[in-house]
Amino acid sequence: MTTVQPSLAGEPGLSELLTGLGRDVARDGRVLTVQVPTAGLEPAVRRIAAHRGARLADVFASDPGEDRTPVTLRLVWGLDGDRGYLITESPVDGERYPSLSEIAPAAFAEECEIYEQFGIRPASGRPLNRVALPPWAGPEWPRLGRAPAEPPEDVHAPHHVGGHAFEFPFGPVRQVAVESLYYGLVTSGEELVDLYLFTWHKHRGVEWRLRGCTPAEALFFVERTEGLGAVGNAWAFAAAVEAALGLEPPPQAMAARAIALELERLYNHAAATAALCQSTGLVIGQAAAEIALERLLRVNAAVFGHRFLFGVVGIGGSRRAPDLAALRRDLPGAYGELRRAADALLTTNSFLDRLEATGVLTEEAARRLALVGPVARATGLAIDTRADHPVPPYGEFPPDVAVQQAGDVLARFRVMLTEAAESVRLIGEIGETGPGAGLAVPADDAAAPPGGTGLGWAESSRGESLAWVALDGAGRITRARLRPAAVRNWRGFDDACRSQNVFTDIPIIEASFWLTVAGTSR
Amino acid sequence: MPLWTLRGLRRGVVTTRYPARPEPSARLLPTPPAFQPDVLTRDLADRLVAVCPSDALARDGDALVFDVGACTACGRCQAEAPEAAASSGEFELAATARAHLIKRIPLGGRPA
Amino acid sequence: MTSQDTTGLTAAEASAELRRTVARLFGRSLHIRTLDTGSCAACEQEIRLLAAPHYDLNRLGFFFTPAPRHADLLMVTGPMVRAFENAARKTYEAMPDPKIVVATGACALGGVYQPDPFTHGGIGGTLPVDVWIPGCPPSPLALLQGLLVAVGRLADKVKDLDFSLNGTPR
Amino acid sequence: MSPLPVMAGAAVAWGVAALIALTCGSTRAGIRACCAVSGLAGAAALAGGVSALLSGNSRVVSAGGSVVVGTLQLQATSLAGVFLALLGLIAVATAAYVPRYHEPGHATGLYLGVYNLAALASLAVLAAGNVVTFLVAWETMALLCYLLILRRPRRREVAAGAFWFLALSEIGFVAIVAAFVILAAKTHTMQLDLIAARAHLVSGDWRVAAYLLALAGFGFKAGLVPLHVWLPEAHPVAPADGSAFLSGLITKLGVYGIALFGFELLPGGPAWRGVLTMAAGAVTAAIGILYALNERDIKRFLAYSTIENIGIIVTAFGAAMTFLAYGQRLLWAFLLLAGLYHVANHGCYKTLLFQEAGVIEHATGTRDYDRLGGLAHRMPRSSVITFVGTLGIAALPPLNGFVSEWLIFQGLFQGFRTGSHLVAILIVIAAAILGLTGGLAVYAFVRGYGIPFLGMPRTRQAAAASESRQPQVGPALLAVACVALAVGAPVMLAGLARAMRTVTGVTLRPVLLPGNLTVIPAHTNFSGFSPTWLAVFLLAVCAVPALIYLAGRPRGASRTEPVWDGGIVTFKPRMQYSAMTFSAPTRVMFDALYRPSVSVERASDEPAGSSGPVHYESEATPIFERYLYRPVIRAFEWLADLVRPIQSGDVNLYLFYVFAAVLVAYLVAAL
Repeated sequence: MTTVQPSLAGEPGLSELLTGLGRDVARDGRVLTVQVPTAGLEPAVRRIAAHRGARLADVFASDPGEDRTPVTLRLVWGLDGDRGYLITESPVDGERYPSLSEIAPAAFAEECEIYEQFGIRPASGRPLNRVALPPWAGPEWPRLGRAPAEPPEDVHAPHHVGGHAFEFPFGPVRQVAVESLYYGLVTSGEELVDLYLFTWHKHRGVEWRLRGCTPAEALFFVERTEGLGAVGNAWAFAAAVEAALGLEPPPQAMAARAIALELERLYNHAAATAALCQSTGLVIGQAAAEIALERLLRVNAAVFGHRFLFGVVGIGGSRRAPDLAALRRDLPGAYGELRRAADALLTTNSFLDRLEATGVLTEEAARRLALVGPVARATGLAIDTRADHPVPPYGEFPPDVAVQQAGDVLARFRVMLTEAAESVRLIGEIGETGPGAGLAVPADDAAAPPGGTGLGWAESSRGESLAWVALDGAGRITRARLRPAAVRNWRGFDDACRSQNVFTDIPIIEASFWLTVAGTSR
Repeated sequence: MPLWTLRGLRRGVVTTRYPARPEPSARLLPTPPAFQPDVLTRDLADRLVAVCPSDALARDGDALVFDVGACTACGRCQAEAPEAAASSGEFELAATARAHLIKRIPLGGRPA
Repeated sequence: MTSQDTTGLTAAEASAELRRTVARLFGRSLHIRTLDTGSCAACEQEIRLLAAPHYDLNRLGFFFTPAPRHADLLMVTGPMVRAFENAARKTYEAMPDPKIVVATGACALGGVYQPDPFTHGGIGGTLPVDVWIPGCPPSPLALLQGLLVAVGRLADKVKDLDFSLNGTPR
Repeated sequence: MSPLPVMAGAAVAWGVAALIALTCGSTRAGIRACCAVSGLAGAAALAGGVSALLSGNSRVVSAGGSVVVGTLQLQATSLAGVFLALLGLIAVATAAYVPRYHEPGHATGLYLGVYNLAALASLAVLAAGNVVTFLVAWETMALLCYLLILRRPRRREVAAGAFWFLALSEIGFVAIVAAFVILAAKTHTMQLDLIAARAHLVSGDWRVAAYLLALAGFGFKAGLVPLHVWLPEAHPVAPADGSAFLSGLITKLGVYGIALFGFELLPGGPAWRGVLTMAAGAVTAAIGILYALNERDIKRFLAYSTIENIGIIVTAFGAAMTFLAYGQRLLWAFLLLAGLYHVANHGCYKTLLFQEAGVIEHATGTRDYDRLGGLAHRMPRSSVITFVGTLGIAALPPLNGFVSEWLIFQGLFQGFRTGSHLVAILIVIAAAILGLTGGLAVYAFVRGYGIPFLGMPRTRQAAAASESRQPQVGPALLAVACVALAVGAPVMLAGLARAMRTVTGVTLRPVLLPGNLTVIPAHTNFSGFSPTWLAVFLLAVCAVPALIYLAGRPRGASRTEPVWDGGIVTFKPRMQYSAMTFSAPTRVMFDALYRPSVSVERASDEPAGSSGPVHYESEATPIFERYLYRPVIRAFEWLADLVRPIQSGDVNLYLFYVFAAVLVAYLVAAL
């Protein structure tokens, strides 16, 4: 990406961080890549975690293919203070690597995932969760890498409920028209003692499936990984491919993407509002929010030709041009519906009482778990990749980041409403810059053979969506890593539910997080 | 709550009259393509088959086999050959047998 | 595994027969259970909107029910993830006869995912489908039409379409 | 047939049974023989009790005598008749229960000997016509019960439980002695019937003092809060039939003592005496059931439920006394009657439930509710029998518990007849507390039956439970008795009312039972119902839907599918309601009483979202032990330390003590 504001690593803190980390630092635009030997991984992680504004955005592994070693462990850090990303690469030989979650708890879910997919596990030897594979998944089960050597029951955390509590099973087939997900609600009969999730029911092996695809083919699956986050995830993926191929999308295409992204944010927040009303039994409020939602979806259809904005993002730009006339004609009315519903809701005490002090997350917890998006912002954590890691057109149209302090459901709701208003403003301004379709023309192959790796990001309606790809010489994907925001925020859901809540709060909390299972079990 | 009832009443009726009357918003929906047999040649058909990401298209001899069920109306084929494919505008696609969704479009085009 | 297997009808006749039965038995009140076998959540969103004011499926005599025991119709989305197959069968078995299965969306019809170690690439192999609703995702209107077809109140229109622009340019 | 000879026969039989047990209790045949004889004795006691009820108070018979305890005097009163009959019934059921429950052996022989002697002692208590006889019999009974509890003395908790029983029993004994001494001193006689006759000689204050002492003393045995702490300690450690005997009869002897003082020896008295008794009863009932709700151990649960029922009975008695103070003799007699009927009912189903608890413990090896489950499939007979007992003790129609509690409520609801607003309100409050108790009791026994018998087995032992070779006859007998006491209630009440005339001098018969099997609470203009017809009606109500279903069942093909579980992989036992979670709402609602201390251990705190074993404990604080008994015990230890120095063991020092004592005595005399 060529949109480098000067001065990444200009900050004093960062430069000595890098010198501390060691020799070979590669830089690609705003992304720094550091080679860290496995032996040095633990101190390096401590050093980075201590750095101001550093946030463990993702952890993933890849192997050279055909289950060969060494497996390469990559940690992606968002240096939100320094407007950049930092990737550490460590080759892991053997079965064990230094336990990351001891230092950065946010890494835990990925440690579990990496164990399932590549058979290597943290040295701490603490029990791991089952993430993507069903209980009966044997070594023959398809994986990104080698199957674990140890039998899973030696490694996975057993679920025993002891004493004066029992497990209330909920799912995977839950209410009507919601995704399949299993909750184990451990309850003492009144209050909620503990909660754990099984999401493997929906694991479709998308990353496994993307290997060997061309980026264009892959994009089709990426959009359908999380339908309610199609634009955000597709943008992140496309950006990663563009970084790998050194493509530069034309500005009007980026503007079109941005409009699609903000439209996606709008309808998601409307949908979340409707879900909140449903979970609090406010039927008419739900109807009002759903009217807004339906009208916003029709705006999408009118502007980009698809209710969920599939097919807008293309590798190297945008495949659809927004119908600006339709946008200016329909959006104000549709957003007006949402605004009216929201104003009415914010004056309904019976509604607000259910939201206040429900599902509280502290800023400390949000930081510890490296949460993103409205969930993090509702705890007072002002992180937003549109502002922290701007790509065009956000460079010249910076959003102002909505932040609340309370960290409860109400705070999340307020954040969403503020963001919705902000999105409408951005759409208006970006709409003036003449957005349109257009794909970057690849540089001539002789000069730059297709291949290499790249990191891409976008602020989806649920928060930072990350993608990382490695392309081989033929321009086919050897490893693609998708990290939608849902992956991060579901683990915050556990904590929020445990904080002094009763059964009936859980639907409310789930609605306020407005996550998808599809996003996390991809 | 009575206040909300009032709000609801004030909002008025938005419900569609479908199926009794046609629904205007239907024209906004993405719909599967319909093909122009006259311009479809074998290699054009093969190009279309190649761009289709959901394997909805296949060529069987001198016919383009179109699986409406598999089509996601992504519009790639229309982008590839606007002269040969255009939105059908059909959204009422429910079928009582999978076979009803498999269409054979004869390739009537003369190779250029 | 349909309730008609024994009568020796072909699948198509069987489902037609079934829809006549349903039209007779359930008249204008049909209860719907949805099942997500690995969708991308867009189909779920559209199904939720069926109950929203714009579409309001209750006016047509359709109702959502969370309990398969009370359901007459199963709306299945997603490509039938293998890990979920057991739960899907359980849900189907939990429904009383006669019952209709509606495959909803391109995934369920085998459009997006091909059969592979993770998914069956469509639900046809696992559940006896009576009605197929294409679309990615199918819009609420398409879903309404599908439901009405399922209970025999609208004709299977797509059967007679040829998707060729011959003569009749649209 | 005059009761005393029959009772004498029973006594002899029990003696013989004890002998058989002590000599050849180590063989199965010996145990069988012992139980046969003991059963005969029980039958005889039952007959004696019934005849005592029918023939009214017999005259006092003096049998032999000695310088030490004076003459041994016996009497069969109709008040004791109720308890006698109960003793007989329980003894018969126990005799049928023991042979399959106990393994032959030396210890068993000893135990059975002690048990039979305890039965004999209880008989003596009930037949005592004289203060000394009563006290001696009472103390003997207490000591024998102590040994009864000590069936397995090796275990620490057994010794502790038995000690709790003995200690409180002895404290109570002191109070009882004092009460009797007052009466004997004031009426110049030891003979109970004479004391009753000369009760007017006892002046008001002494009356009250004697009664209060008796209430406290017998309250220890009956298990009135806060004198109840021995029950939950002693019952779990005794063998099942032993705890059944303790709960079914021994606590009732305490009730008998209270009734003896309150109705036979010292009828009448200030209203507040009755109100106090009533209050004690109501508090006992409520606290008993609230503690029962949070027990995981079946026997501790049943013990607390006993406390609750004792509370109900005592409430009835207290209300009766209150009514008498306001001249409402009809209600006085009626509530006494209702209370006694509840004594009989509770004796039946509580014995049944304890015996079934023993069956469960033998079949599964545990008494912990949260380690049981699904027994209805494995132990159908036991589950049916227990169900009858549960319906009874939960006071659900049409069973006997409902009848007696209905009578008590109807009596309390007529508090307005006292004419005093304050008292009327107090009585209604007591009724309200009993109402709460009743509701909680249903809750508690839904839990007490549902958790072990329904659902899935929570442990392998529970899954492998089998009721073959488990005792069935005894509990079954008691179940029949429960049904009889329910359906035959009008008849029983008629007989009881007639018998109680000898105590109260009030004729209830025509009002209580105007024929056609209807029971009317003392005043015709208030209310009335017929237990018999209610039972018939309820059976019909249950039958009709069944018939309709059978008639209208669709003839078409039908499938049977497992319960809808949301599509989870497998249902696990940990996914069902457990005993403690079922009662969690009460812990939240009444946390002021429980002071629950919660501890949670889970893997999920750090690192984020890590799932794993979760352990949640919520322990209720044992308030009475901690804040009432512990200080007392401490005080005694402190006193003991104080007086230790004078025990030096030096002869000269003791000689000096003697000299000093003589000197003091001399001086005192001289002054």
